[in-house]
This record gives sequence, structure tokens and C-alpha cells, in this order.
Amino acid sequence: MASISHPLDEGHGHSAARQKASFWSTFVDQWIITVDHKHLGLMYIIVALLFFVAAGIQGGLIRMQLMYPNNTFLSPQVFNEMFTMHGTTMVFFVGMPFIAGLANYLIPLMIGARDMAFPRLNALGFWITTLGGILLYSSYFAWTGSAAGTGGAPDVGWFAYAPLTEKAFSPGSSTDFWILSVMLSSIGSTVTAINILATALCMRTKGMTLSRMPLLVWMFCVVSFQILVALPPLTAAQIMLLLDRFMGAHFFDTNAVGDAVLWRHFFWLFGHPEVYILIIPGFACVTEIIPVFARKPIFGRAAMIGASVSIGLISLGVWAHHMYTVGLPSRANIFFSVATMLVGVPTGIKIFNWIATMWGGRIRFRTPMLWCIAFLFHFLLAGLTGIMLAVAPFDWQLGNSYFVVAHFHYTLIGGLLCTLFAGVAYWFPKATGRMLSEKLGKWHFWLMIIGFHVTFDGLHIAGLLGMPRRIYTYPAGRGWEGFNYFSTWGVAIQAVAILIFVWNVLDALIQGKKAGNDPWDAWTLEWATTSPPPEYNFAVLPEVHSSRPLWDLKHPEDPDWKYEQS
Amino acid sequence: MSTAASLPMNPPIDDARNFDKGKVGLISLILTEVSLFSIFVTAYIFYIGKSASGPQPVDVLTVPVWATICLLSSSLTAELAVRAVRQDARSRFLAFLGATILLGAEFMRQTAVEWNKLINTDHLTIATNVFGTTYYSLVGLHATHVVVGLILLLVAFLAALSGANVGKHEHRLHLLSWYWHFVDVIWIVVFTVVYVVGR
Amino acid sequence: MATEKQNAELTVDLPAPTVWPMVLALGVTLVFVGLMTNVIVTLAGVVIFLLAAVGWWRQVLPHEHHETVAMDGNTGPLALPAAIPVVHLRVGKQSSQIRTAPMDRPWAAGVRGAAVGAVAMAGVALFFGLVIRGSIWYPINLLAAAAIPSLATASIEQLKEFNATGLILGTIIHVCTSLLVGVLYAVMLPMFPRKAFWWAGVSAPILWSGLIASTMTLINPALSARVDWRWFVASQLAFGLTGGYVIARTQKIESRQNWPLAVRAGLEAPGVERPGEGDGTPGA
Amino acid sequence: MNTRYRWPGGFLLFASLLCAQQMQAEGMHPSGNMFRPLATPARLVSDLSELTVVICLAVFFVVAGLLAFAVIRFGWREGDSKSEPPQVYGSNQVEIAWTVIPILIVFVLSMATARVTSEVQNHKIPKDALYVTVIGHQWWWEFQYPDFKISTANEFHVPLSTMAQPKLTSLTLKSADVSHGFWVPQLAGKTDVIPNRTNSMWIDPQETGTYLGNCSEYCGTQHAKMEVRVIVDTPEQFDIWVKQQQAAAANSTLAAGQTDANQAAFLSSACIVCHTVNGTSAMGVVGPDLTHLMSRQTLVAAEVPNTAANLREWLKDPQKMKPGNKMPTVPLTDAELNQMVAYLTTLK
Ligand code: HEA
Ligand code: HEA
Ligand code: HEC
Ligand code: CUA
Ligand SMILES: [Cu+2]
Repeated sequence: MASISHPLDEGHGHSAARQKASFWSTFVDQWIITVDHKHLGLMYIIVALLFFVAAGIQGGLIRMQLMYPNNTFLSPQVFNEMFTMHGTTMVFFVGMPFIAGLANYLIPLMIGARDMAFPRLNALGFWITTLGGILLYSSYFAWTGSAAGTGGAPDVGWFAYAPLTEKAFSPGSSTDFWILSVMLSSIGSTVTAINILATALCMRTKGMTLSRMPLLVWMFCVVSFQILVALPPLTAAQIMLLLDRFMGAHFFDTNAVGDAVLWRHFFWLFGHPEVYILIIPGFACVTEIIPVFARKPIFGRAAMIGASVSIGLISLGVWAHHMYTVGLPSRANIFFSVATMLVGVPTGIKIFNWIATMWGGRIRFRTPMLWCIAFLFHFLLAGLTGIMLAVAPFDWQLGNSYFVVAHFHYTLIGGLLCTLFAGVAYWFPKATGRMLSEKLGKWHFWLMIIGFHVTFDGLHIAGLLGMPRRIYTYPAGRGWEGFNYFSTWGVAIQAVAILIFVWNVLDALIQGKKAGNDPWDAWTLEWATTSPPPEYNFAVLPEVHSSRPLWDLKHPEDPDWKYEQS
Repeated sequence: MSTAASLPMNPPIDDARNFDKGKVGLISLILTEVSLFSIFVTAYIFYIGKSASGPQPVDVLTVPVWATICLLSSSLTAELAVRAVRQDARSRFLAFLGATILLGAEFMRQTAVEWNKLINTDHLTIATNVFGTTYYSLVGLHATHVVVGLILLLVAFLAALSGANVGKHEHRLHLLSWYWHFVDVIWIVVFTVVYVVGR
Repeated sequence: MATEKQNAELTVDLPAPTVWPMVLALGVTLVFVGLMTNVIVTLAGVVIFLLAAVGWWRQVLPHEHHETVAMDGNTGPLALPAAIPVVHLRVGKQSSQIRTAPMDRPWAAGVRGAAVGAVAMAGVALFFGLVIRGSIWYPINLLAAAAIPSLATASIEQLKEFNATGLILGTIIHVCTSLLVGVLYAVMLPMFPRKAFWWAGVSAPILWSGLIASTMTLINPALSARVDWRWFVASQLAFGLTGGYVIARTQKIESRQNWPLAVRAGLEAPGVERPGEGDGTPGA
Repeated sequence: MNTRYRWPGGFLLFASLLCAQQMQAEGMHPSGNMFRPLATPARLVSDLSELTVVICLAVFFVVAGLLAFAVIRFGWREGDSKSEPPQVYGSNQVEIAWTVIPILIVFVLSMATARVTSEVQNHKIPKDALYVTVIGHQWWWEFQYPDFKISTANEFHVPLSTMAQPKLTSLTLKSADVSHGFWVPQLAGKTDVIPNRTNSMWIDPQETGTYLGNCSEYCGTQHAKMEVRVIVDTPEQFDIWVKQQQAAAANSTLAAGQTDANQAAFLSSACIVCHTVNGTSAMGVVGPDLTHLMSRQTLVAAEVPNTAANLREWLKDPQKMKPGNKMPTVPLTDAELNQMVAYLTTLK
């Protein structure tokens, strides 16, 4: 659209009027050097999806190796690289960019702003995250030495416990790739978090007080707070590890007096809040979608905000539930057990509020809503297996077993992925102006759900039968074979589902039904502009009087602001 | 400017009780930095007294009184500089800003002298023992922040010298001074942990 | 919604596309790559970083760089789906003759009821301890055994002795559960259609005694092995009857019994009218 | 949209089936099934776990039931598009209720957790307990009995504990390199084995037999093949085993002048740098103690049964059997290989 303005141009930054630009320069303007929050948001999501396919294929390969006992499809070294890359990618280069993308795309639209508070910083965040991902994958092409673990992809697991990551046990550069690429992703996330907070707190349109701000934006504020507080422990620990590896420092060097448990504290001080950083955006999507399809406002709005904030706060103090087996004193184990179980309380409030929102409504079972219902069901189960893990003695048996693997895939696929698909299905018409096909959407939904259950349900039991995680192979005769065999087939079903999703998206882009401005008859501001929205979002910045501005507009006789205490 | 009818990106919004985005941004940044420092401080405290061999803090550290005075007073001069901008007193502003930079630079010089002594006289490097490891990383992390602050202050100073209208950038300078105060407060923590508790 | 003047020829200032953030990111990445390969790469990274920093700097200072975009002219009201009528809950009307204050402070009532119930329950338990087992500490220690392993494996004689941790923990457990149940009573009792007092005093304690009895071997093996269930149920009934009575009275719950559920449950919805609030304003 | 959706019902059925299976899952004996405990710590954990599972299942059925009901009862019907349902914003009373109930549940679970946690962790170790030091290596286990001055690898023996003759075994956990995890599900929960740190745990096995376990903390390439076997003996058998382990290695006491060609071949090879055979010049500590190699059921951290053929294959190319492990391939001719195997198989 506009030509790139040279920074040395005089005229204080107003580029000349628009000229007719070539395809390429338009493309570069819009998809490479853009600072438009909508384009950056979509770019984030596209990158996340690409990495998702990569990490998903890794997940599939992991499952293929574990399909049979004593399988030799992957060598131990390659298998270890596989789950490390899978976990790292899924968390840092799928989850984080996806939620950054959603935040970028939706927040300005929902609060009636023209862009994020710091548009250029936004671009920086995107590029630094993306380059981090590329750096991580370039490790595959790094020099591989003869001894195990000297080059190639990192093989230390996504939580990279010291001292396995020290030079003594992990020579070469594979671990450095892990440290540095994750660090880049952290910088990107921090930048995004600052931007989200500044946008939500400073760019709201007229009349949008904090108490009227959409719950999605509220939850992203909680997430941003968590990112700001919880990412630095990881970054700090990684800096220390780098100093150990490059300059001979001794932070985690157990050959000197370094302490292996210190790394675990620092990592989980980050790692636990991280899982809520991943799921709260999921909660946010669900909180926006369920009311629209149940045709009722969210039940207990204030409680929702309170629950999100308290999850954000409590989750900073429960990290040691990943460390019940390191030999902490019993007092510490009990404290962390209780604190961890307490997180169930605000989470429960949310689950109940969502169900209550559906209660008495007229639920329209379109794909976004189906994903939300599936999410509720899965997250309930995932949360309850979480409670089991939170009971310290139970965790002495379950920890680092396939039960944990099943728990967290329930939270991450049943929870996060379902909500992200819900979000994509819901906002796709807004972002592209086209509807996704309901038929393909339902195929995608059902295959994904079935595949997911086939893959992960049995793994709970394998875990209860003593199967440790992160093993590249296992002997026959311990009762694990069947569960592993079926689990692998589940991936194939999931893969088909994902392919259908991709097909659905491409098909909709090419020949999808026109969406119109407000296809779901929804209530938040993003539906009060065209689909896709213009560069400037709103020609006239809207003024709001309640938390459902479009409801007020559609029901002048019965507006929300009459019932809301402000 | 050129198009009078053009709408600003962020029109002034009256009633939504919006905050200032510069302040929100900076406070967020400070929040995340505090978190970062607290981890290094934790590591320092954790390893106090755990070095089996090599120089110990009591033997080699001397309390950096002068450096501390310099850095703390530079906060005062930074504050005075910002006030000068508000009162549109340009030369006073330049003087105080210059003083801030000089005091900060003196702090860095003191640090350099100390490190030089530690490395060359006491043979304490980051690899010597966990004291060296935690000492250099914590003090070094703080020093990095001082350097970044100094660069920003210097840029402001040069811009002002070359005739930029400082009054227009009052807000930015104000934020910069906040950052500088933050670096100062962190020094108080580092000082307490390294030279008081840890010695 | 439209508050700004509508003008088809309006333009808007948006931040211009810029390459510098991307270049800056590249610089940082190269610095990192250099750590693993060669200092030259790091140096290149630093140079790129500095270039980008300066470029970026000049773009925002002294003025932010904008491009001016014309609006499509379509600034009028948007086409939105036509609204359909809303069904209202219609419950306030039938019961509007009742004029009592709505329940606004369930906490206070719950705490008061809990206090009374807790004392009554403790009374029964202590009576049992003193008269039947011959030691006032016995029931306290049994309760505390839920959380203290040494008490869980103690002999009857040991259980009769004074135990400081036992006393503290037993008290905490007793007070906490009483408070929680009291608050629960205060919010739930109004929701029962009638005879709230009967529910609170008799049914609920019997219900939870049953629940506890079935899991007690797991929750508190010591208590389960040593408890006299008749006395246990009696103490629970003491809690329910006294606590429930206090709460029911405080809240005038009895008098609300013929209101519709939506009102009793305190639903906030247009159409649900709080008795006593007049007719104009819907529920708050 | 023709009918209403009934799929949550299906899910529920599926979930309950799963849970039933989970409660009954019948492993082999000895199995890794944590719900078949055969020692006190494992039993305490298993009881608490049952309570937890029961509570969670109850919560699950209630909440999933509510969800299913909402979905089925309030699903879209013909004619619903003509009006919007009543708009309900919330209810303090109901919300307080569903905040308090979970708090109560958490409270109950917390008490039980507190009791079991301290019961297991703060257990008093009696004076007559047997002490075993467990040392994790990349990718094998070393077991030392300080009282008997014996050392063995990957399998270790402990005495049975009965009501009549309680005998507790206390394990001291240390690591020689990175973090590992010691986990034998039927005896006790896992405890990490961490360098620069000493952890401990205790067991009192109540049935004789062989118990399987795995390293439970990722420790590098061969983490998968770092299995452990605990062999529970009657006190009598245990004493016999100890005596046998304390004896010097076979052939180590040959009179001067006598030679054993096989032994000589072994002692002149690189093996002695890493391995110990008591009474000989082989005193390496990098690899497992081989003094009584043949008394073990398996080789190389339970990778293969302990047979001469497997031993030969192992020596021929350790990297083939267990890629990445820390024993290098020592180049040996076929004849030398035979001599090695011949010697090692005498180490009863
Ligand atoms: C999105 C991610 C996500 C989420 C949301 C959660 C949520 C929870 N997780 Fe999970 N967890 C992970 C991702 C997640 N987890 C990952 C990735 C790991 C493994 C990391 C690794 O080792 O690689 C892990 C590991 C993990 C462990 C460590 C296991 C181990 O390694 O030994 C524990 C232990 O306590 C735990 C507990 C919990 C709990 C209690 C919750 C709670 O938040 C759940 C709360 C929800 C509910 C309880 C359900 C709804 C509530 C009600 C209906 C109310 C009534 C219920 C009660 C009162 C019980 N998780
Ligand atoms: C968002 C997070 C996320 C997601 C979505 C997933 C998705 C999947 N994961 Fe996950 N996983 C983690 C996060 C996640 N994982 C983490 C953090 C770990 C811990 C790592 C560690 O221990 O360090 C882990 C570990 C882990 C393990 C344990 C490894 C071990 O301990 O040894 C396994 C094993 O089954 C597994 C499997 C899978 C599978 C089958 C999927 C599937 O759902 C994937 C489905 C997607 C696709 C299949 C891709 C799309 C399909 C196509 C493009 C078609 C073509 C593809 C094929 C033909 C294969 N993962
Ligand atoms: C560099 C050190 C090293 C050398 C040299 C070495 N080994 Fe080993 N050995 C090991 C290690 C380490 C293991 C454990 C491997 C594992 O289980 O991961 C081992 C395991 C074994 C085992 C299996 C022990 C058991 O309890 O299962 C045997 C037998 C063995 N070595 C024999 C030999 C012989 C014979 C030689 C000489 C030809 C030899 N080793 C040379 C280090 C060495
Ligand atoms: Cu040792 Cu895993
Ligand atoms: Cu966690």
C-alpha cells in the first residue's frame, strides 16, 4: 500500500500519498516489514501452525518408535533429540507464538483501538521469536561429532536438567542451540507482554472502563503479567548455564560445588507459570465463544476476573510440585501439595461459570462451540489428573511416568489445542471475510477428538503400570505393549484431522462463503467493523457503555448497561 | 501536519481512564528486570560461604563506599535534571544531566578498578570458585544496566547539546530518569547482598 | 456509537511499515549464532544490531513515522444481523408481595452459624471423650490424626494423653471445616424449597456422615478404627441443628421459602426482581 | 441441524470404562503396578492414591454430568432462532457455593496428604536396619553394602520383612554423574538420585521375588536401559548371598607359579582400567564390579539375560547392544574373546 518511507526523508515521517505499488512491494509491505497488528497477528499464527506441523510430525515419529517393544526404528540418540525438539517446539514455538498472534489480532479490535501501543516493538517480537525457531531447527544441520550428544539437535529434554546440560555431559553445541533459541523466544514473549499490557491499559476506546473490558483482554493481561514475572527465571538460569558452558563458571557444575537442584527451582519457577501462560489464552477464547453460542452473557463476570487473577498469582507459588521427588523436606512437599490443589478452586469456578453460561441458553452447535464443549470435558479430566499429581505421595509414583505425559497432553491438546481451534474457527471469518466449511470443520473436530483419545487415554494406564517417560524403547512383558500400540494409531487419526483442517482453511480462502461483518451475531467490538477489518480497524472509534456493546446496539430496548453496576 | 483532516492514530480519549503507555511500558520492563535480578540475587545468597577453595569475599572485597555515593547521588542529579526540563531551564538541565553521566561513569570506573584488582592481584575469575561465579555475574549484570543507562543518558545529552528541543521530550526524559532510579535501587540490593550480607 | 464526525474523505495516521525491527532481530540472532560458530558472526551481528538501532531510533525520534491512509468512505453504520426479541425471566412478579431485605451478607450469617455449630459439635465430642473414653484429649487427638502420622499410629493410651500439636491441628481442622460448612449453609439453605431447617439440621449431617464413613478408612484410618459412629453422628447433628438454626433464623430463610428458585438462588437477570426493591429496577 | 447432540454420554461411558480398568489393571507379578504394593511405603501411597482417585472420580461424574445435562437439555431446538433466552448475569450465592465445596474437598485431601507425606518421609529408621548405598551412573546402578563391604551392579538383594521379623532396608542415594531416579513401583515411590546431594528412602518388602524398576529421571542417551532389579530373599537366603558376595573372586587365590591363561588374558587387557575383580589387579571403578558377575540374572542394567552367548556379544561390541553406553569397544580377537568369556563365566 504505502511505499516504504526512507528514514532519512524529511517531512517528519509522512510518506507521500499512496502510489500504485507492485505486487511484491505490497507483499513486502504487508507481510514482511509490516507493523500492522492484524498482519503480525496472522503471521504469528501461521508460523505457529508451521511449527505445529513440524513438532506434530516429531510426535508421530516418537509414537512410531514406541509402537512395539524393542523397536529399532529410531536410534536412542535420534529419539532423545525428537522428544526434546517436540516439547521445546510445542511450548515455545507453537504455544507462545499462537497466543501472541491471537493477542495481537484481537486485543486492539476488541478494545476499539487502531493498533497496539507499540507497533514497531510488536514487529520486533515477531521476528525475534521466528528467528529463534529457525535457530532451533538449524541445529539439525549443525556439525555432528562421532560421540553422542556433541552436535546436532539438542537432546536434553525440554526442561534441560543440569548437570546433564553442562559441558562435561553435553559437549558440542546442541545444548547451546536449545539455550539460545529459547532465549530468543523469551525476549519475543516479553516484548509482546509489555505491548499487551500497554495496549489494554492505555488504548481503550471511549467508555471502555476496565470493568467493561472484554474478558479475553483481561485474561491476556493476566498472562502478560505472568510472562513478565515468570520468564526471567528461565532467562536468568539460561544465562548462568551459558556462563558455565562458555566461561567455566560453576552455577550448576556438580563437579565443583554447583547445585543441580537450583536449576530445577529456577526452571520450574518459570515452567509452572508457563503452563498457565499457555492455557489462560485458551480460557480467554472459550470465555468469548461460549456466551455467543449459548446466547447468554458470561455467568459471573466478576468472579471470572477474580479467578483469572488468582490463578495468575497462586500459580507463581506452586512450582515445586514438579520436584516432589528431589528430596525436599516433608514440610515443603506438603506446602506445595496444598498450594497446587488450591489452584483447582479458581479453575473450578471457571469451569462452573462456563457450564452455568450454557445452562438455560440455546446452544448452537457450530464448530467453535463444539471445540469449547470438548475443551470443557477434556480440561475437567486433565485438571483432575493434575490434582492426582499434586498429591505429593501419589506423584512419587506417577511423576516422570507416562501418566504425566497423558496429563499434560490432556491439558495441552484437550485444553489448549481445542481452544485454539475454537478460536480459529470463530475468528477466521473476521480475519479473512470467509466462512470455514461446517462440514469439514466437523470432520476435523471428530477425527481430532477420536484420535486424541486413542492416543492418550491408554497412556494413563501405561503410566500407572510403571512405564517411565523419555525412554526410547521398552521390553515386552510389562503390560505396556497394547497401550503403546493403540496410541500410535491415534496419531494417524489426528494427522488426518489436521490435514482436513489445512484443506478446510485453504478451501475457505479460495472459495469460502462470504462471512459478512457479524456472522455469529456476537457482542464484542471486533464484529462492529468489516471482515476483514480495514487497516485502521474502525473508521469511527466506537463508544461503549457495557461489556457487550453490540448487544446494546442490537437491543436498544434492553441494553446491558441497565443491569451492570459499573 | 500535512493533512489537517487526518485522524491521529490514538485520538485523545477522555473518559476511559486510560493510562500513559510510556509509563505502563517502562513499569512492565522494570517488573521483568526485577524478576531477573531476584534470580541472580537468590543464586548469590544460595552460594554464600559454599566456596571450598580460592579467594573468599572477606579476603578480597572492600566496601565500595565512593562508588556507591557516586551512583546514589547520580539519582539525585537525574531528578534535578528532569525538574530543570519542566522549568524549561536548559543550561541547568545540561549541567545536571552531565553530572549524572559523570557520576555514573565514575561508578563504572570504580567497578573496573575493582575487577582489575580481583582478577590480576587476587586471581579471582568467574571460573575460580562459586564466589567468583556469582560475584561477577551479579555485579556484571548490574553494571550492564548501568552501561545501557549511560548510553541513553549520553544520547540525550548529545541531542540536547546539538540543539534539540528538550522541552518536547520531557516525557521521555522523565521515563529515562525512572530507569536510572531503578538501576540505583538495584545497586542498593546488590550492595547489601554482596558487600554486607555476603562478606 | 458514532461519536466522531462522519466524513467520507477522512484519513488516518498509521505507523509506517519499517524494516528495522526485523533487522534488529536478525542482529541479535546473529550475535547468538556467533557464540556457537565464530566471533566474526557475532561481530557482524553487533554491527547489524547497531545499524538497526540507529535506523529505528531515527524513525521514532524526533517524530514517529506515519503513513497516511484514506478511509474507504464507508464510515456509516455497519450491517449487523437484525436483533431477535429477548425472553425474560418472569419470576419477580408473582412473589413481589414479600418484602424482606435480600440476603446481602451471607458471610456474616455463615460465620455466626459456624461458631455456634462448632461449639455444639465440640461439646458433644468432648462429652464423649470425657465420659465414655475418660479423656478430653481423646477426640481431639483422633481428629488431628487425619494429618499427623504419629497420632494415626498411636495406641489408645497415647491418644488419651495431651498432645500439643494434636491440640493445635485438631483445633485448626475443626474451625476451618466448621467455617466452610457454615458459609455453605448460609448460601445454600435459602435455595431449598422448604423446611430449610430440616435440611440443615438433619439431612445434611446424616448425608455427610455417610460420605465420611465410607471414605474414613482412607482419610483418617485412626479415627475410622477408633470412632464410635453413634457419637460421631450425634456430634454432626449437633452442628447441623444448632448452626442451621442460627443461620436459618438470621436470614429469615423460612420466610423466603415460597419464592421461586431463581430468586432464592440470587440470580442476577433482568426479570428477576428482588422483593423490596420496588418494581422499576431489575435485580442488582 | 437435525437432532440434538448426545455425544457426551458416549464420552462418559468411555471414561468410566477406562477408570474401571485403571482400578483393576492386572499386571504380571512382579509388575510395575503401583496399586499392587508389596512394601509399607508403596502401600501408604497406594491407599492415599485410592482416596484421591475416588474423590476425583466423584468430582468428574458430577461436573461431567452437569456439562452433559447442559449440552443435551439446552441444545438448540427448532424455533429457538425466534428469540434470545433470558439473560442471566450471575448469582453470588451459587458462586460462593461452588467455591466453598472445592475448598472443602481440597481441605480433606490436604490432611491426608500431609499425614502420608510425613509418614513416609519422616519414618524412623530402626537401629537394626540394613543400609545400602545406591549410586547412579550413566547408565547402570551400583550398590554398596557398607556393613558387609560388598559391591554389586544393577541387581541387589534385600531381606524380606515380615510381621514376625520386621527388617527395614534404608537406601542412601547418590550419583556419580548426572541426575537419575530410583523407582521400584511396588516397593516405594521414586526418589531422585542427584549429584552433590544425598537422598534416602526406605523399603520393607513383604514378599520374596524379583521386583523391576527403572531409572526415572532422564539422564542421557541410554536412560531407557537403566533398569534395576531388587531381589527379595528370605533372611536365610540373604545371608547366604552376602557370604557368597564377600568371598574373593574365583581363581584369584591361585598359588604362585600357577597360571590361568584366561585370567591372565583378562588382567592384561584394558578391562582392568574400569572394572574390579576382588583379589586381582583389576581395580577400576568406572564400570560395574565384576567379582561375582555370574551371580546376576541379567547383564548390562537388565538389558539381556546373563548367558555366555550374550556376554560374548556384549564384549564383542558393547556399542551395538547398548549404543552410546560408556564402555568402549576393546578390540579383541576371537580367541581373546573366548578367553575373556571363559574367565568371566567363572566369576560365580
Ligand atoms: C496447559 C497446561 C497445563 C495445565 C493447565 C495444567 C494444570 C495442572 N497441572 Fe499440570 N503439567 C503440565 C501442563 C499443565 N498442567 C505439563 C506440561 C506438565 C509436565 C511438565 C514436564 O514434566 O515435562 C505438567 C505436570 C504436572 C505436575 C508434575 C508431575 C510430575 O512431573 O511429577 C503436577 C503435579 O502437581 C501437575 C499438576 C497440575 C494441576 C493441579 C493443575 C491444575 O491447574 C488443574 C486445575 C483444574 C481442575 C482441578 C479441574 C476443574 C476443577 C473443578 C471441577 C473443581 C473441583 C475440583 C477439585 C476441588 C479437585 N502438572
Ligand atoms: C502444545 C503442546 C503439545 C502438543 C500439541 C503435543 C502433541 C503430541 N505429542 Fe507431545 N509433548 C509435549 C507437548 C505437546 N505434544 C511436551 C512439552 C512434551 C515433553 C517433552 C520432553 O519430555 O522433553 C511432549 C512429549 C511427548 C511424548 C513423550 C515422549 C517421551 O517421554 O519419550 C509423546 C509420546 O507419545 C508425545 C506425543 C505427541 C503426539 C502424538 C502429539 C499429537 O497430538 C500431534 C498431532 C499432530 C500431527 C501429527 C501433525 C500434523 C499432521 C500432519 C502434518 C500430517 C502428516 C503427519 C504424519 C503422517 C505423522 N509427546
Ligand atoms: C572405559 C571403561 C571400560 C572398559 C575399558 C571396559 N569396560 Fe566393561 N563396562 C564399563 C561400563 C561403564 C559398563 C556399564 C555399561 C552399562 O551398563 O551402561 C561396563 C559393563 C561391563 C559388563 C556388564 C556388567 C554387568 O554387571 O552387567 C561386563 C561383563 C564388562 N563391562 C566387561 C568388560 C571387559 C571384559 C572389558 C575388557 C575387554 C571391559 N569391560 C572394558 C566400562 C568399561
Ligand atoms: Cu539414569 Cu535415567
Ligand atoms: Cu506445574
